[in-house]
Amino acid sequence: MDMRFTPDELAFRDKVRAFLQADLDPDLARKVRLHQPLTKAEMEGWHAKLNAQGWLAGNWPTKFGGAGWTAIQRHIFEEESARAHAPRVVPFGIAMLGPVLQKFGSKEQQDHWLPRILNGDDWWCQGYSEPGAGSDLAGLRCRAERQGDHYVVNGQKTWTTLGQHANMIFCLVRTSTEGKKQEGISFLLIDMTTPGVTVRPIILLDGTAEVNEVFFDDVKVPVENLVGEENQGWTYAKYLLTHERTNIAGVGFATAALENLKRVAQAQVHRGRPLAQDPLFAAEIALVEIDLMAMSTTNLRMLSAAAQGQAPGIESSMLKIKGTQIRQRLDALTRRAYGGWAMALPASGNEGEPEEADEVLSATATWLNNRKLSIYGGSNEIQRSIIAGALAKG
Amino acid sequence: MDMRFTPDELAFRDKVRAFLQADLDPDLARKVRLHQPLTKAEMEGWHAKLNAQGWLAGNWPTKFGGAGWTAIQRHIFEEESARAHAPRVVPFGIAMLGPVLQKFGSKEQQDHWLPRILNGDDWWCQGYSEPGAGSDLAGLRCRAERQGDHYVVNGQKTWTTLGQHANMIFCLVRTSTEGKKQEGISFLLIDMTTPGVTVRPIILLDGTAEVNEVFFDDVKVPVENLVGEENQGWTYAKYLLTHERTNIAGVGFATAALENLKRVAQAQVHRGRPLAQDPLFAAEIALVEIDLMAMSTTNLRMLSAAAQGQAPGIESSMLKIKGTQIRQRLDALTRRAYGGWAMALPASGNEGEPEEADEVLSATATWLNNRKLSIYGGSNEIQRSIIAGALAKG
Amino acid sequence: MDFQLSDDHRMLQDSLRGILTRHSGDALWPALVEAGVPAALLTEDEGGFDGSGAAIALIFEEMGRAGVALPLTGTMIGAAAMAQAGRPAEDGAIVAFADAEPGTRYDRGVAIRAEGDRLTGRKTMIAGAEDATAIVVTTADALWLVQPGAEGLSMRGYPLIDGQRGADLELDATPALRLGGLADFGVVLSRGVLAHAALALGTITAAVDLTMDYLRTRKQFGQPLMSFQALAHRAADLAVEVEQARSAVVNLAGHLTDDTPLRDRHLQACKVTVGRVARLVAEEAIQLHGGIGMTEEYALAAMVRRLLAADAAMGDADWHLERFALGEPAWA
Amino acid sequence: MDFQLSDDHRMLQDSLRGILTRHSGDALWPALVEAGVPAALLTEDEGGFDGSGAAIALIFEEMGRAGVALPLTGTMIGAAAMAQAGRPAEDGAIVAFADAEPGTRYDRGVAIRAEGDRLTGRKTMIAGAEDATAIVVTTADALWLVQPGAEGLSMRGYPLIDGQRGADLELDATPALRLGGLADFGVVLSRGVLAHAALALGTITAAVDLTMDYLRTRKQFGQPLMSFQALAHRAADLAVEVEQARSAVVNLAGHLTDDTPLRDRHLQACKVTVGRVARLVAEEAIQLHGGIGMTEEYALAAMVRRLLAADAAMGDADWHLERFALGEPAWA
Repeated sequence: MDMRFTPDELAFRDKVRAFLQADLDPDLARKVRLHQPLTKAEMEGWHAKLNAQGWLAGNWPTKFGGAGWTAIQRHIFEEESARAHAPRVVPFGIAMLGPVLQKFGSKEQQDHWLPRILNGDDWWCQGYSEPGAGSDLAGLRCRAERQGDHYVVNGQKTWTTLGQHANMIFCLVRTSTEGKKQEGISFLLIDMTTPGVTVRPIILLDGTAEVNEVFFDDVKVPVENLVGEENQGWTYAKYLLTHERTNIAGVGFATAALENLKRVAQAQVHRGRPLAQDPLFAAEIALVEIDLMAMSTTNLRMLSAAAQGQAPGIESSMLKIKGTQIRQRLDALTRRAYGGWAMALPASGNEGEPEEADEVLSATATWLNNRKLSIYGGSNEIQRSIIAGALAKG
Repeated sequence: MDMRFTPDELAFRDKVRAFLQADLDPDLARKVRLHQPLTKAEMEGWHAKLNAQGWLAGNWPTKFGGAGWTAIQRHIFEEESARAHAPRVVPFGIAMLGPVLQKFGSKEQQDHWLPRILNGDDWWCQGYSEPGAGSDLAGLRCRAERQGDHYVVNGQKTWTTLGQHANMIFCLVRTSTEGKKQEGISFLLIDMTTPGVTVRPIILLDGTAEVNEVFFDDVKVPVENLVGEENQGWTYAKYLLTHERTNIAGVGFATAALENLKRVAQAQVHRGRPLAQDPLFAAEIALVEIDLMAMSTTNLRMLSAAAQGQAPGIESSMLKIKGTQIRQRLDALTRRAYGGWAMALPASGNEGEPEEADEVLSATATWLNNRKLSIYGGSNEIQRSIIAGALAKG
Repeated sequence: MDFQLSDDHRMLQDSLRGILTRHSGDALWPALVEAGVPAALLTEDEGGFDGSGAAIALIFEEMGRAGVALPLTGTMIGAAAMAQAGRPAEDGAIVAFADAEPGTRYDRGVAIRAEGDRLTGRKTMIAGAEDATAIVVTTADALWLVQPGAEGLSMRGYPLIDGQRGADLELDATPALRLGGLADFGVVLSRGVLAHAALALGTITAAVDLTMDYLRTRKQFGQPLMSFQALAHRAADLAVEVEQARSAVVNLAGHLTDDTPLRDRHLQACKVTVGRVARLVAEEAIQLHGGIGMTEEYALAAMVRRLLAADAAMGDADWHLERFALGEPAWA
Repeated sequence: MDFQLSDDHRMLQDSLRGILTRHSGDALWPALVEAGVPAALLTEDEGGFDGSGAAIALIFEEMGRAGVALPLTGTMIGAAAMAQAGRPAEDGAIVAFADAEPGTRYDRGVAIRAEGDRLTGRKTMIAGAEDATAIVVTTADALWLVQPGAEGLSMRGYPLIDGQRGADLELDATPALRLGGLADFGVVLSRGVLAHAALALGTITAAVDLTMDYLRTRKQFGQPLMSFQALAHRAADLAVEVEQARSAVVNLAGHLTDDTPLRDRHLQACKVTVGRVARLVAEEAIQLHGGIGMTEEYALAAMVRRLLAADAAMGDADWHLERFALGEPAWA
């Protein structure tokens, strides 16, 4: 047993740190730290910098233009990026679609779409969830009918994150209603500029517009945009969900949030001293910090086991639950550290925001926005059911 | 709205206090405070004192020899008794069987059994649970076959509290296997001195022997010991369970436990001061005290609504959950207040007990023993399901 | 012991529910004033006709349930404090209560100080300040009256999370009238706490009702959500906690005019219980709803923000827990 | 980064499991001594051959899983402390570690004090004291060596909740040898904490395995308990927490010889995490079992008591949380 990084891993970490130090704009980092929505240009700019470095797709094999990193390297990159408040790599093309195309796509699809993802030619979004389906993903009803050399798509997707910036969407659509509900699903790539596609933003309770509804009204999609085989989409979807779950613990994000919380607790005054010295508040911080210390190692243990070739099981579900619990507790403590001072939202800033608005008010906005963590990507209830299912088998 | 007791209620409280002051032996109260098992004679002695006062059966109408108290009076009596560390009235005859006989028993049964309960001629115990049935009470299998002027009982009961002292047991037995499982149950009174009855103690994890298994092997029970009608026992059982749930919140017990906890925290040393002054431990005590302050009023609100004739609904389930949570938290805090000093049990006392054994060691024993609170009398999971069932109806 | 509403209070509740059903937006405040609701918040001595804990609890619970966003709490505290100090506000006036400060959770006197009869410093998140005809300001140990147009006073308004308009105040040697010491206004300030707690209780009730309704009607995997036992048991736990919050409000209402420390202990216990239940309900209501619970257009969003605001008003659960645990008074 | 067992440690684990399967009761201790297990707990300098965090964690986790009740922790701490002080214990000796005191949770020096080279006062709940050939005693700031037959020393034995024999010590100007200051023995004492934490982890694992087995096989209302979603989700939460406890033990094992404050922080975090998970498992394992989980004849009873003991050994979760939060060292 050895808790230390290898010399190679340490050298890699230093390289990542040097890159972040040199290439990450402090103003951009500040926006990330305060959970302010980034513009499309800011996200694209960061992707371009990473791509120039060959680091945009850490999870892709080198033959597809990826960095081909080990799980530990990806972990180091993600943790360092989060701690430096670098923008998160938008996951839809890189982390989700890429692996699916690499595994199940045709040679033509790979040659066409993968370079465009790296170059930023396309902005992808995800068409999985539907209104009324909730956690029952396979119950989807958006349908695609084959008509000659194209499919005609009708229906609706929802919770489409950053769909307002996207020109392409990968969708799960129903191509058959026979058999089990999982068996009639196909995986389609749809150009969002096609007539009949409508995007409507959903405003969230923190005032941001990061998710959308996407409507399809007789949208024609060429058959060559079908990935893999018709009615086999559920297999690809599950594969994608597995890949979505790297970095599911969010150790880096939690570490950054903990540092921010400590900074706030140091600055806030309580009984004439820093709040950080209040025994009760200090104990609350300590409890979540201690939980994070353990989860960070749980995460590394699981990455290490995966690197040794052990089959992944319920680990990602465990990390999802614990990781989101920790982040939500950190968000709650930061909000509580500001107390009565954090009773407005950044969205109100355009009409006479209070002093220090962006620092203080990000606390409540972040708390509100991050309630999503335990809902999306398979709610924590779904994750518990997955774990329990494995436990039931013994 | 008025939070105060009426003058009549205050006078009643004073009378109860005066009685407890005069008639409760301090040594007995100390045993109760430390959760030490009482002897049969101690319990019978306390019953006799209450009976002499006419207070043994607060819940019985006066025409049956009860005190005929209001819900508020019963609450006052129970709270004052608990705070004075008086023994609890053994519930099986008074709180459980009595109301069933009064409602469903024949005139002969009432005339015969009720006075004997008050006088202490019989010690009753309860034959409800069976091994393998758990929370599924209606799934019971202990069967009674009618043979002429008697039933022949075969089967087993378990978790029979204080059954080792009892000469009589009231049992739910299966008299029919037709129809729904609830429909073939009868309510029988069985003399435990009948041949074929065997009692085996179950030692609990705190070392005490307060519950038992009771075995029936061709036990002959006269038909006149059937309460109500054959196969209607489930109705009587449910009625009994409702009555068992008065004082279900256990406010008095919790108040006594809180006072004990504060005493311990005041005596224990931490950083050269009383542990009670440690901010973290003080906050833990405060949290449960605050919860108790609210529950005490929840309890009174529900008693008051019942007194106004509002039909009882899910209130007793709510009080069961919150009441046991509070008591178990208090037990845990008391154990934690003693810390490394509470690592032995009173049961070990007979061979060289550590100093102050009965004070200190009762903490861990009480914690262990009171884990039962959230299991018996309908586990907290069953209570949640009852509440959820009501919520589902809206 | 009696937890029933009196006949007067039942009539008040009925009339209030009627007003809240019929009026909204800008029309609501005049309707409430016309119906005499502000007067029910003040004692006869203060120029009202009730001011009992029961009346305050009843009125603000209804406001919370209906989602009303009006500076009624500040007006009640401010008007009562002014009346107690012999300077009653005019009928129907809006009074702002400037309590929160930047740089601290809920401590007073961190960002503001008094020198003689002038105040210098900052106050923040003050509901109704822009419309107020008088502002009551807290410092470390006193209450002060400041006129909106006073010298050295500047104001910047913005929306608060509870749906009201708020403002930051900047005071630069602003003339102020000292109404008295904080502790002298213990009962008045405690009524303010009760108002916020009852407001929270109403919001809690509304959010839990909405959630239960959703669990009953929304289906997943072909079954109503309430038929999933893990969710059903969490719903049951919520129901238990709602009763605790209600009892905590009853306790403070019932002990509002008792002497300290009894009143203070019930006040702190009330804020702790209601604040913690409010947080729990905010989190669980969103989680049990799933994605829809995150959206602005669904009614829960505004309730969740009001729950956060109600916990925070005049000291949150953390702040009052510490004081309760240390045996400290509420107003000192 | 590597979390796998080394080949040596895998062999040690195999041999240990063999011994624990074949031997029990009085035969176990000699078998462990013969297999050299105590030596694996000490470094070469201390007369052993390993003493690494990994070895200690491995050995005590197995002991915990098997439910072994032997004074191995005290012997390890005592022997290592004596070796460090240049007074090695003989091979196979039992050393008692007298740490807990009456009248306090875990503070040291409350009930005992040193005057010159004599100790006066009390220690309590000392595992193995009756059989020990040497006793290592803590005071407020130091470690002392006391001989079992020393002047002024009296002892009264009784069973502990973890299944061992314990004793109270009464010292009346009892001669003692000062081994050194507490902080000088930071690594040795931290190994003791690691041992208790690993013991807890083994017990946690055993209790959770037993519970999962019960949920899978026991039926109620005709269905396995695990098919009731509310129970299944709680089982899932337990599984998550068990991984956290394991990671906390790994963290302390991996940082055992690091400098303070890094070692101390991992020590405190380990005690907090493992202690809290131990409590949760004790409560949930009983509750998920129902009545059978309360009975002495079922295997869970002994596990639950060992979980309480493991949390309490050398400071429980509460005690270490406070020190972590205040940034205090582990040994001072």
